[in-house]
Amino acid sequence: MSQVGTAAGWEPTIVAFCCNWCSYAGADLAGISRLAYPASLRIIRVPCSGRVNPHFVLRAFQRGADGVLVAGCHPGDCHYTTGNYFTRRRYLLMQRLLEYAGVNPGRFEVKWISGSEGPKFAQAAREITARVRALGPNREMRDEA
Amino acid sequence: MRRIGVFVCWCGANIGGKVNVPAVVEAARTFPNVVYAEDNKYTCSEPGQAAIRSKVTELKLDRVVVASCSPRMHELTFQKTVETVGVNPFLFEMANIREHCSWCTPDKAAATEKAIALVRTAVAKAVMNDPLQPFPIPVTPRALVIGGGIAGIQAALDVADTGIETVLVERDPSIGGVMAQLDKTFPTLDCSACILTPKMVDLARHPKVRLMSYAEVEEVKGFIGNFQVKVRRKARYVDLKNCKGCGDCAAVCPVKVPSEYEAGLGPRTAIYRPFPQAVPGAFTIDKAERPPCVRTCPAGVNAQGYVALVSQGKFKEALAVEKRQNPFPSICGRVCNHPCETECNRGQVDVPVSICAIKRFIADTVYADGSEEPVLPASAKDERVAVVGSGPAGLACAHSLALEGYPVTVFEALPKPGGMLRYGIPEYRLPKAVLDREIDQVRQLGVEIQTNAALGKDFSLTDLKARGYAAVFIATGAHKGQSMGVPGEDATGCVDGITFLRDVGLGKPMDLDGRVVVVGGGNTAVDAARSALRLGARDVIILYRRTRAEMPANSWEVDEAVHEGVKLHLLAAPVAVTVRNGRVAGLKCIRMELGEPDASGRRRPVPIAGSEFDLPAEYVVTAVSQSPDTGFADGVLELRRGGIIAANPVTLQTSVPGVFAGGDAVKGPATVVEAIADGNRAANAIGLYLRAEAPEASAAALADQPQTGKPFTIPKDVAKVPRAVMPTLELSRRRRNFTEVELGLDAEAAMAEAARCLNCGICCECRECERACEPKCIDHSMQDETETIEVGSIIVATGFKPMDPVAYGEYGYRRYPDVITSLEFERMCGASGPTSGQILRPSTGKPPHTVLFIQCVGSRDEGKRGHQYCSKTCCMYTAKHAELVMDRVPGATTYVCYMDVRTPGKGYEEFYRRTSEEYGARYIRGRVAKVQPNGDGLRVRVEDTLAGRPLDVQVDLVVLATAMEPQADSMDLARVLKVGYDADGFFTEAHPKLRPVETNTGGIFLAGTCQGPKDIPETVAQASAAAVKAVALLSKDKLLASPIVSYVNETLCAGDFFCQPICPYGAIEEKELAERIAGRPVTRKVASVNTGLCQGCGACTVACRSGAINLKGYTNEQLLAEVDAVCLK
Amino acid sequence: MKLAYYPGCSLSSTAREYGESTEAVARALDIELVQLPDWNCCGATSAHSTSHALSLGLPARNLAIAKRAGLDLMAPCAACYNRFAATEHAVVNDTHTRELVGSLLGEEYTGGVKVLNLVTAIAACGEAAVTRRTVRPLKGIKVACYYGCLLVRPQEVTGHPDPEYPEEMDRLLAAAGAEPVDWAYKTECCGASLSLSRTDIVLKLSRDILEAAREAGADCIATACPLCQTNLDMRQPKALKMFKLNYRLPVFFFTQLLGLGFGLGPGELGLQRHSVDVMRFVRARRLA
Amino acid sequence: MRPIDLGALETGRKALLDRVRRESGEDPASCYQCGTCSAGCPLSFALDYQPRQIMRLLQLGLGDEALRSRTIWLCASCATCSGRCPRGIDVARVMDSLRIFAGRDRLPVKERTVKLFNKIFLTSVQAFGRLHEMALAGLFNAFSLQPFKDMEHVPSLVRKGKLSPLPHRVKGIRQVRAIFRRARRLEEVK
Repeated sequence: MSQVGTAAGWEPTIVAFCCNWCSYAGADLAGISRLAYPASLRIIRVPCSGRVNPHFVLRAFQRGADGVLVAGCHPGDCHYTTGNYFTRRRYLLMQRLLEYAGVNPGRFEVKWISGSEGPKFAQAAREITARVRALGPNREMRDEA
Repeated sequence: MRRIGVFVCWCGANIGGKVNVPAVVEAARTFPNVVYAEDNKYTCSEPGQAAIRSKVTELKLDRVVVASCSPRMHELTFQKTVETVGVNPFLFEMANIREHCSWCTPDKAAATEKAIALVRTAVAKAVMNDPLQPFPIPVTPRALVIGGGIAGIQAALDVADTGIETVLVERDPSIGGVMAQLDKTFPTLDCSACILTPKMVDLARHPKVRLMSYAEVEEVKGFIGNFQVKVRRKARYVDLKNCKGCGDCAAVCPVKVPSEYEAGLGPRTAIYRPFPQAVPGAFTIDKAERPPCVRTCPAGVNAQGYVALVSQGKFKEALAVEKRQNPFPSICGRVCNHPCETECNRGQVDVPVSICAIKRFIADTVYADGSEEPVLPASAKDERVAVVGSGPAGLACAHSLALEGYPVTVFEALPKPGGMLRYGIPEYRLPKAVLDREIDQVRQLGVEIQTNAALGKDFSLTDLKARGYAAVFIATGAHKGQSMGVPGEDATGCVDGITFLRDVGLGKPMDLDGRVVVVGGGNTAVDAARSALRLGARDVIILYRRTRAEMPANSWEVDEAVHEGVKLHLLAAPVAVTVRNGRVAGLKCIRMELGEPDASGRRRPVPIAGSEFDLPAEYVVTAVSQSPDTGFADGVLELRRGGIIAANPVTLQTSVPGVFAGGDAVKGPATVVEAIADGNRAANAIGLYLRAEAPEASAAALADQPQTGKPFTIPKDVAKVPRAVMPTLELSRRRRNFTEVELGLDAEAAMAEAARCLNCGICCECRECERACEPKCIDHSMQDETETIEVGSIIVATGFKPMDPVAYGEYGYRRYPDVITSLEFERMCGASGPTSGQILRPSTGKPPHTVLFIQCVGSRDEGKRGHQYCSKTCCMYTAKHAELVMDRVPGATTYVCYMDVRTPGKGYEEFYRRTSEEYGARYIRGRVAKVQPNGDGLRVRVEDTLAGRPLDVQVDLVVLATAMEPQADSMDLARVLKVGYDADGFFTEAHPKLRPVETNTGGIFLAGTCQGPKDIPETVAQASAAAVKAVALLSKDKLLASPIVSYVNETLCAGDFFCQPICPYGAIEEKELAERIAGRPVTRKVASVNTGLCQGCGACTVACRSGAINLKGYTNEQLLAEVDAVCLK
Repeated sequence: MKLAYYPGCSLSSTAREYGESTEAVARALDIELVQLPDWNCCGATSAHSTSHALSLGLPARNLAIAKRAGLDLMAPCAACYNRFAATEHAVVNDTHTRELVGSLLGEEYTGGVKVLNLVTAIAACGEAAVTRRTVRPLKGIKVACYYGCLLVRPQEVTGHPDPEYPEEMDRLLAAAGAEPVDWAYKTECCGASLSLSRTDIVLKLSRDILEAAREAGADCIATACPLCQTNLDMRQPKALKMFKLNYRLPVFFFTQLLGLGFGLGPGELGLQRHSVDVMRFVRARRLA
Repeated sequence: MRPIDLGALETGRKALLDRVRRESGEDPASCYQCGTCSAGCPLSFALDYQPRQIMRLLQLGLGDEALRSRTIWLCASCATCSGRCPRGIDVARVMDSLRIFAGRDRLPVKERTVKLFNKIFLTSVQAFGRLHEMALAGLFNAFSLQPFKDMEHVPSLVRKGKLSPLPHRVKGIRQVRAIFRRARRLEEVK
């Protein structure tokens, strides 16, 4: 398979885990509002950001993802009351774990994006892509295929 | 090997315009397990769905992937499609190549590439999908409606009419909400009460409705079909069932507070019914936390109670309230240091209420006219009690015990009873006749007082026991004057203050000719100085080592002393008494300055070296301190430092069982009211002791009651009123006699002063209502109760509150009486309202000639003071108000300052046209910048933006159309219910167009203004809609719950339960597993998921270290497969 | 309390009495004023009418000096106070401004100086302290407290709880025994810096304010701004004459009234420096 | 009145709106013309355009009229409008920006005395670091061709010790002047 966005050279692959209630809807709204963001960001739907196991993030990096975004409801607005608080707590641990594993923590981010925040979603997508693009391809953890 | 079919949708040009659909189909065919792929113009259309159905059948597909729009749009559609041809809906998967791809990716190649990746991911997940079955859950066929305004009433009636039980919880004492406060309703001008009250009555009488008024929802557990709701039923203090609503109680209630129903324009009583047509019609007592006066009084005397009664002219009732805790109101009304006044909230408005003077007024007045109602003691008891000391502590104790029926004997060392009241406080402050009168009242209860009987001299504690006293209370006071500790103190003419005052009290002849120096700064010093003046002293000086601010004496006493001519010599201390011929000739003193603060927080006086000076004097009175004379303890009673008796601070029991002690003998020199408090406490403790209650029970019974009830906030618009001035004896008439100085308030002054009370406790607990209530349904000891009710569905109808426009300082609300809110105006129009339906200017009580309405106050304001939204009803009700003005005030002119007039409703535009054209209301397009007083009225500054000219409009009344706001605690309720709310605090509906009455939480529906501003027709429509939704749910026997729940692989589960605390629903339970390991039976604990409670968030799966718990539909395996596929390049 | 004291250009010339009374009252209340070393003009309206950068740079230099001194910055002049508060607010809340200020000063200034005006500084001592210090209560003095614009607006900058009806000066003077009147012109504009350039406008606005105070029953006005005081005091005779009015209303700095209550002498408070005589007023009330 | 060709104004409209937004951080386009600013403006009696109308001119693309108005120079920066604006626009700040643009673009100024006052004021500050009030008044009178303006106040001001003949120069004058210099340079770029 060829790389995405070949014309402009290398484009990073970003995996975004979006909770079904807020951030996935926010991404829908970004689309409905026709807000452009880099195509290299792809979304995996999860019921809640609290469902995202650190294992999934590591697996994404192993499989060659250049960046990972976890997006959930705003603190206090979680559809499941408290799920995103766990996400928030895990976020810091995750950053440290990645650093320990030699992955630049700038490749990983947690964002709170509600269902009405289409522009915020697009902005988040653009920001993480730009940051990861600056960091270059993930060579730290990817399995050699 | 799976058999997957992939269907890629063009969605017309929506997808096809950006994504090369054939290329996606082509790619999909190469994915593992895909046996078929095709494209469709519109997959969601009937031909598209037919294609899926036929291919599933034809090719025996076992899984289907559709690549089209968001699953939030059509997942359900396609799940149903595949189900019709025998494929489990959970084997269906969707790739979102529209919202997440074609619509957000400008570049065609990139969009196609992304679409392929998304389809690959969906296929990868589909491979791992398992068939899942929704499982049935039972439904509790009962509905809960929260809020009893028109929305709640309508919804409850609609549900109940279908035969389903309905519980309505309303937090106010009556249902009706804001609609009950309205006069007329637009656009038909129906009388609001006429259309609402029949519905209220219907609701109360409905056999399927249970009305819980004055109750609040505290906690909600469970899930759709099965909620457990904890409701707090607030104490009403009135028995709902037996109250006939006669109103006899309110007629006697002395407390007036602003009525919520009348929007603060009129008063209500503390026991009240919000309005005559209230449902339920029973009364309610409104209690706040204990007011500061009561809280501060050492004896807990109910000051608010007697003050409130005085304000109503009920003096003998006031005296009865007073005497519940204090047998000596006439005495305390003269000599109390009244800490209650220091704490009085009125002090934050202007000056504290003169509580003490009111107290004195009550006692003096009622005693004088002899109208006091006698209090009868309880039936006589056998155990005799001895009280040693007849000061305020001893007598208060004797009084309380006598009321309980105990025979009491009081022993007094001095010739007459009263202790320090008689021998420490001079006649001009406390006439002996006043003292004797209240001591006689104690005697009349059967208390025997033996004078000239001193403990330790005339009898001993053992004697008392021998004489058959079952308990003893020692309250011998602190009668020993302390010396200054300087040379020469024993000279003639030098005496300690206690002795001096006692001699004055005993009436020993004294003629003081010359200068008297009193050393000390306490009340004894001041009393001695003022007495000396009356005994003929030429010159009286108080010598005190600190400054006036530090003098412990009551400041008003010091003021009077100075007024009478006593001189203060501050920052000086005696070094020696100058003695000439064995007689005092003066004091040698030294000047002091204030140094660092000492333990008491007062700055310590430090002598200034070399500053000695002589102060000639004929007499010296030393009033530096006093201590108890407890020689009688004699090793039997345990003493503390300074000779005070050791007693338990709660029970007052000494080291000898059955012997109690209190007052100054235990505390050291303190106040009269503290002594009375100790006497009361001792009486209680002795009663408990004699009834042989367990010590812990006694301690609990005697402990201070915790503060309960809602906090009181001082109203912002209390007018300042000067405090009553106590009339005093002319200065010229105070010489050479001990006539009482303070003359007492008259009835008019006392009642006016009492009316200054803010009623901080709201109900003053005077219990007049109790006496007035014939069916005896008032119970002041009622407590809140909680109850858990089970319901299947909840309708939230908590309504709105009008915004307080005080943030708009330029409009002067609260500062100018003629600026009112539209709800206040509405009450003014009500025929039963505070003005009986007349439109009047609050400042003058006369009708206004010109009225100006300001629209959008707090609405459409993105500054920090208001709300961005339009409140939707104000344009119409303002038009209505303008018409009402012109109907009721002939010739009146009305102005309406607006930004836009919005009339989207049936008959609304017609109504507005009529207001402006037929009635002639003058509409000015402009938002008002400022309202200011001008002459007799108000001047309003506004730009007519159509003419581009600033205008000044002189008007008599300004009405602010204030915004609708969510209830102040709406967000708290949202959290309890787990429903969403917007930035303003309105609850959010599941979909703004298609699911307007549902929330995102199953089984919970919305009705009325809690969801957003709306008028009555819209509110009622939404209420009926919510009712239908609730009925649709409750009429089912069972519900099908989502199969997306967690499950446990019991073999892997280590039983460490990390998953348990993380679950927000408490859905993870412990389960005992019996196994045989190596032939032996073993049990171990594993986690087990209660699928009724599990909502499928999956948080538990991350907490599990062994990977034993997994989420159906989103298993670790499914998600990892997606990750792998999405990363594939 | 120890504060960096920014007198500003007016307090040493046209508003000398404000400077004098400020220092006297501060001494009486145990507020230690340390004059900000080598302060420069805040730029006032002229700067923000001409150049946004200049309107930030001039105040920022003073803020940086105060930060080095480690003190809160107190400016009695309402206009100076407002410029400092606005600059501090912008520096703290906007990274772009922070960079701009850095390049203007040639040194970094990242904010962190608390900016006070004299009313809030004295209010921080507590009304009780004022009452305690009062030896000659201002009994029977009906004062209209005039705050003007710049002590209270804009709210984001000043943090004032009620810019439409401020009351802290009223409370301080009431604590000293005066009777502040309720009136609607507390924060109406006097025309400020148009004083020289469009005197006609200032005369009309001053007249409106004086009339409102008089109608509210005030027998004097208290201000906390040199510009307001000049417009109401120096321009008063002409303003009233132009509108055919012939009374005189003493216009005090609020510190002068506090000082009188504290028993300070007219000289210490600069009472002789007014255009509209105040000495007769003060003597008639036995305050000097 | 001749009708306005809105289309023809579009480019200029956007440019000025953007310039205001950049300079002030405020957006006049969000004004909904309620008139609160104008009604509350203490100077409204002296203005040729009400503040609300200035906003409207900017919205329509007639910003040039706004830049040439008296209003922008007569605004006393009292911020009464800003505090009350229901759209949260700091109107006074917009006026500041318009004044700055008018000055920078050297447009004809109807209220010349106001501009002159500002200029002399800042000249004094640039020279000494502080304002010298006597010089300000003197120079203002000289340049505004009204030499005797306010002269009646001078003797009493001198008597009362309120006017000092000599200016005070701050020690850090170089830094003050650098601020002027850098501000000018930074803003020329815009």
